[in-house]
Amino acid sequence: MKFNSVGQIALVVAVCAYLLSVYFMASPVWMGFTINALIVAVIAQSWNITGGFGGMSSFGHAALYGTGAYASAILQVQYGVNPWLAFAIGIVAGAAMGGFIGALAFRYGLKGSYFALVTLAFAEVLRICASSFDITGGGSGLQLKLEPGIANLQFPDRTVVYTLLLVVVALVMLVTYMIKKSRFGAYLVAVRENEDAARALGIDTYKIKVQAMVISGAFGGLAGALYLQLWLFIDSTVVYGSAVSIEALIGPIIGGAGTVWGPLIGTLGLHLLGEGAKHLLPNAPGLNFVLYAIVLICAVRFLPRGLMGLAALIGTLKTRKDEDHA
Amino acid sequence: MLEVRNLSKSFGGLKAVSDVSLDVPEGSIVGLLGPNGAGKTTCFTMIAGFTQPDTGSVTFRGEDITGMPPHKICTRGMIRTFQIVQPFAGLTVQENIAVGAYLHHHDRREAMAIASQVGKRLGMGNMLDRPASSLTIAGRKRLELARALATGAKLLLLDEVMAGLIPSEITEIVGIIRQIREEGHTFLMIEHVMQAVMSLAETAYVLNQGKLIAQGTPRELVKDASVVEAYLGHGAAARLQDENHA
Amino acid sequence: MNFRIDRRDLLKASGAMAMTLAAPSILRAQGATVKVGVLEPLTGNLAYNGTQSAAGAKFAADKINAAGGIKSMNGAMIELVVVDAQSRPEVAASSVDTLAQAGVVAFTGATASSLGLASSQAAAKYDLAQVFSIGTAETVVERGLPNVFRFTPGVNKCTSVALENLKLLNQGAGNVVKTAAIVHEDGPFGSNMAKILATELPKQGIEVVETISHPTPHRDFSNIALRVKASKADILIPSNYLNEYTLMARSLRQQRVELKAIYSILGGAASNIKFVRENQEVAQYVMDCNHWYDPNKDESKALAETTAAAGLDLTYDVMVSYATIQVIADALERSGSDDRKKMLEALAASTFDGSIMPYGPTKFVNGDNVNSRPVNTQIRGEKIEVVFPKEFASAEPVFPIPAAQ
Amino acid sequence: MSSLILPAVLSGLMMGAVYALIALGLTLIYGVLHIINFAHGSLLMLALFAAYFLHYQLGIDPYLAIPIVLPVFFALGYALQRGLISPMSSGSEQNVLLITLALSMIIDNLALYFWTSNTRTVDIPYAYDTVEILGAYLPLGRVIAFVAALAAAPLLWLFMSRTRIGSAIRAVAIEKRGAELVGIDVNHTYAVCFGIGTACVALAACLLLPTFYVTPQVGYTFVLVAFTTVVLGGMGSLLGALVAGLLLGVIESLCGLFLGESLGQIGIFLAFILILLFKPSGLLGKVGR
Repeated sequence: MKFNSVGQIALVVAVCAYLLSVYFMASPVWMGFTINALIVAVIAQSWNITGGFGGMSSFGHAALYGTGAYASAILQVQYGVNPWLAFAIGIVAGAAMGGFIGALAFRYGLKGSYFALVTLAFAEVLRICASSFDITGGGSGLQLKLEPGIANLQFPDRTVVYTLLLVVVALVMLVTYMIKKSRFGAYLVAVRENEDAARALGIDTYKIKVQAMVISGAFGGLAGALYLQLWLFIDSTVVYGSAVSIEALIGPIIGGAGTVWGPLIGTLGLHLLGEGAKHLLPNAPGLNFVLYAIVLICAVRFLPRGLMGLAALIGTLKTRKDEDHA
Repeated sequence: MLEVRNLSKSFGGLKAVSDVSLDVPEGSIVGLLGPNGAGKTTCFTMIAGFTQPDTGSVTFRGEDITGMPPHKICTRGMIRTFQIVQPFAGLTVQENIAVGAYLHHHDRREAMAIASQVGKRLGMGNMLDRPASSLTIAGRKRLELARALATGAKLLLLDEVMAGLIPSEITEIVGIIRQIREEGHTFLMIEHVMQAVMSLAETAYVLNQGKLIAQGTPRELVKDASVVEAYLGHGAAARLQDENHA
Repeated sequence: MNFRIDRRDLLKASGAMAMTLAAPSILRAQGATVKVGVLEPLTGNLAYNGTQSAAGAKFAADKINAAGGIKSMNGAMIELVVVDAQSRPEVAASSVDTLAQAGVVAFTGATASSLGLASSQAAAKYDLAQVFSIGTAETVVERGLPNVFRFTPGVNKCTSVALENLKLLNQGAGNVVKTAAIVHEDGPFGSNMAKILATELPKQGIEVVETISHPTPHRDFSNIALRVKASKADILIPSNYLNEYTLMARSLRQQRVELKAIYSILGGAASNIKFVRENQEVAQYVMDCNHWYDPNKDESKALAETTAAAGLDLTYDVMVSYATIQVIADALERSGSDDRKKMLEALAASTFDGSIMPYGPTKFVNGDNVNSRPVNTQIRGEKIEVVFPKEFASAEPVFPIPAAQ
Repeated sequence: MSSLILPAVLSGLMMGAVYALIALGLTLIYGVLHIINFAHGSLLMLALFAAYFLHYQLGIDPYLAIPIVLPVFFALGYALQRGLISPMSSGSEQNVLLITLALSMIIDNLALYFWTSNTRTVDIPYAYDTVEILGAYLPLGRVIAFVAALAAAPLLWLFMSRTRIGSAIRAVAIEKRGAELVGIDVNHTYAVCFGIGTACVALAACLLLPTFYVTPQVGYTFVLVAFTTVVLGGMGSLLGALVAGLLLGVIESLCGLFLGESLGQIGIFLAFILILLFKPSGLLGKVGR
């Protein structure tokens, strides 16, 4: 992977060092909250594909996350399907939901805030449906049987869980990197920057956008299915709630949208911030969120291109002496 | 190579383009002239598939492409550029050109190789790694050309490629267009800058208020009274005539 | 301002925090304190119940400490470690890590079943006991986890006791109630309850003429009131949270729905004194089958005073949470140790009957306290009175609602 | 069931009026500043608390509190836009989203911290009064809100089209740079607009309080419906928001009646998705996409 600056390399090294240090800290708290952060990093990367690379900001990524989780849970609980298979189908279901939403929304040329709001509405419709029908467990949600074992995709040892999640996050980032360096990735950025110019250059922008939603959906479904396997319980608010959609977009924007590392860095940073706020204000539930929000506002103000963007300014590797002022 | 027949388009009650027909023979440079708001760009958007014409047909290399979406038209070898050039800001110059090259070369390495080759041909060899957003207007215009060429298109529809450039830059880009034509490309260009068209185009069409009012060689056109009036207003031709005599 | 520096500072601060979290183990060795966790949703949509519960736990710990702490541990003081589950299961689960790291011997929680399910599963890995204050879903005790101790009744027991009591009340009144309408929130409790009622009520000769579920939050109860009115039901059996109950009660009144009784099951409002105060007129004679303390015990009366002195409303959350700390304290007395495994054993063997709840001696079977039971309360004037069962009653039930009203 | 249709339509209209009132401010802010204000629900909550405390501490009736609460919230909105949202967002749409999100987090959690999550209602003498219309009993408070909504939307529209500041706001909405060139203080105008939007939500709060309750989470109860109303009515269209609010109220009420109350809200969101797909400009919107 190629970085533009010393700062970015330092940032990535710091993140990797942190992730490794979790093994040696022997602190269940750090491990626990990093595990949560890693699952969020997957849905964040899902958002990054469409929102970061493709410039289609969604407020409803919970629709993808929840669909992955529910598909997998319904198959396991209601039909006794093998957890591994159900997990895989959860990913496919997320992809299908992404494709469906994308196909509908882009067919009618929805962009910008309209796209954002329509995705939000889709997530809400799904949330209401999930809390209304028997197959989804209605308001009770769905509970997987606690049956630890590789065969059931349930791992009691958290070090194993953590390692597997690291692998999953690495794979998701690898796929993202490959997308970025592919024809598809270039087309996606072209669509983001100037859709008309992209169409003129022979790009079927509708197809590209729907494909991006499918990939994003697969990542989102993966994140949801991971959540299910880890906590064995889902209900409509937990996986289709707007909190998921917000977490999905806030990490990439803070970390650096449209970069491979941004979502992971942003998500980890925000989780550290949340955890730090909780410890700094231990006896004032609610105030920790206030602190979190204030730092968030400052980050938005002073990091226009996210942490990766800030890091890029530090020790730029390639000198741009012949830069024009355009 | 390109035959446009009886193209019409109205927006609301306003006839933007009415009954326009034109031909672009292979290997030629054809100009499409006219004052602001004459309907030139609307013509382009219809020819390139960005908007549907109300009536009329567009035939490219013998195939009817009327109403075909732009990306399919591009695959067949015709491409348009935009008057307001906007490079893909998140990408380098080379990657920008590669977006064009990807059309027929799915592999990144191949596409990048072609991009670099095209870039060098257009004199952008030393800026390939620079972010596209750092280019000057002239650089962006070149980039727009390079991106279009990289798709392998044979017919290029250029929308005001000279607008906003200083004379020395215009001379440069005129040279580049000539060079590209020598390599076997065909051009249909919208121009406002008469001087440029004069030195490039073999034939030109003049649009005014959505209608074709004249066609011919540039030299013939500047003498055409209706053209002059379209550009400079009613009675201008007569006044010019007088001045020339005086 | 530079975010990177902020983040480093935070890391440093958090690292320091982790160290202070580890530090209490030294204190513990001196036998000065024993830590007990309180895992409740203090923020998010369950914040009200969670905050009330946390207050109840605090009152209990204060009381025990004031009385000399845990005697078998040389008078060790109970130190509560309160963590916020943020009304989110995954946060509830990871908060258990915080509790474990802080060195708690057991914890109480977590208001909603979804939170409790997640937290007890996470706690199982630490052999850490969770004494459920509220966790009505039956799945809580159906997973065979050895660290689950549900002190209070679940949905099945609450509903069946409510049905039994209703039967007695109705018989006493000459079976005036023949038809019922059920209005419930569409969450786990309401849905389960409605299912049980639909099969059991007809056995008592009460026909269910209308069943309406609604989401939480719900903004307008006009339609629901109209449907209840159109169904001509004698009795309304609601189960929903305080906010929705408030709106519903008003709509019933506005639409002039006449009922012989309102008999709620784990209703959020009918046992909430604040609701009674603010909605005097519509609250009268509403009955609720809910978690409630034995009002005649001295300790209960003391709790009522303490709660009022703290400026809080005495809700069932305060009571059950208070009681669960009592249960844990009793187990600590018997185990005489802050060892988690010994705690599990002590809780499993608990026969504690000194809590403020109107329960028999505690007996956990598969983690469920078989001797827990809900009681019936009724709103009378500005007070909530216990009317059923007789041995704990502070007032006679009024059923049906007097016509003069 | 059929005898319930008319009352259901009427109570839907009453509820819809509340949606419309809340959406008015949101659509105004969207129409001019082109930002989606995620803190709108929190501001509603804040205004509900303001009206509640005026009643609780000083015994001021929520309706009489309007002349107090409105100016205060106008000032608050003005200050928020001028002092926080505008300088902190550097003009990027994504940033505004995050800022308003963070702002709602701050407001909600401060409210939770200071006022706790207790459910509060106002005890007013007319709480159970109803108005009988076509045989249906409609809560007095809702009828008042309905009438107020019918009056507020056209009044606001008149204000926007007839007054100097209204024209300035519209000018800025249509052509920011042009407005700047003719000497309009864009930042000031934006802040005024945000202030008016916030005052609108305060009005909605005063009219809602007598028939509702207030908790720190109450904003979420309305915020999604308010977004839906804005889009349905056409982003930026005041009269559209009114029509859409009423329509949504009726849709929700009838869906609730026929599909069950749990699925009633689905009607809202399906209407939302359908309108976005087939007429993205909304019922009365002028600008596409």
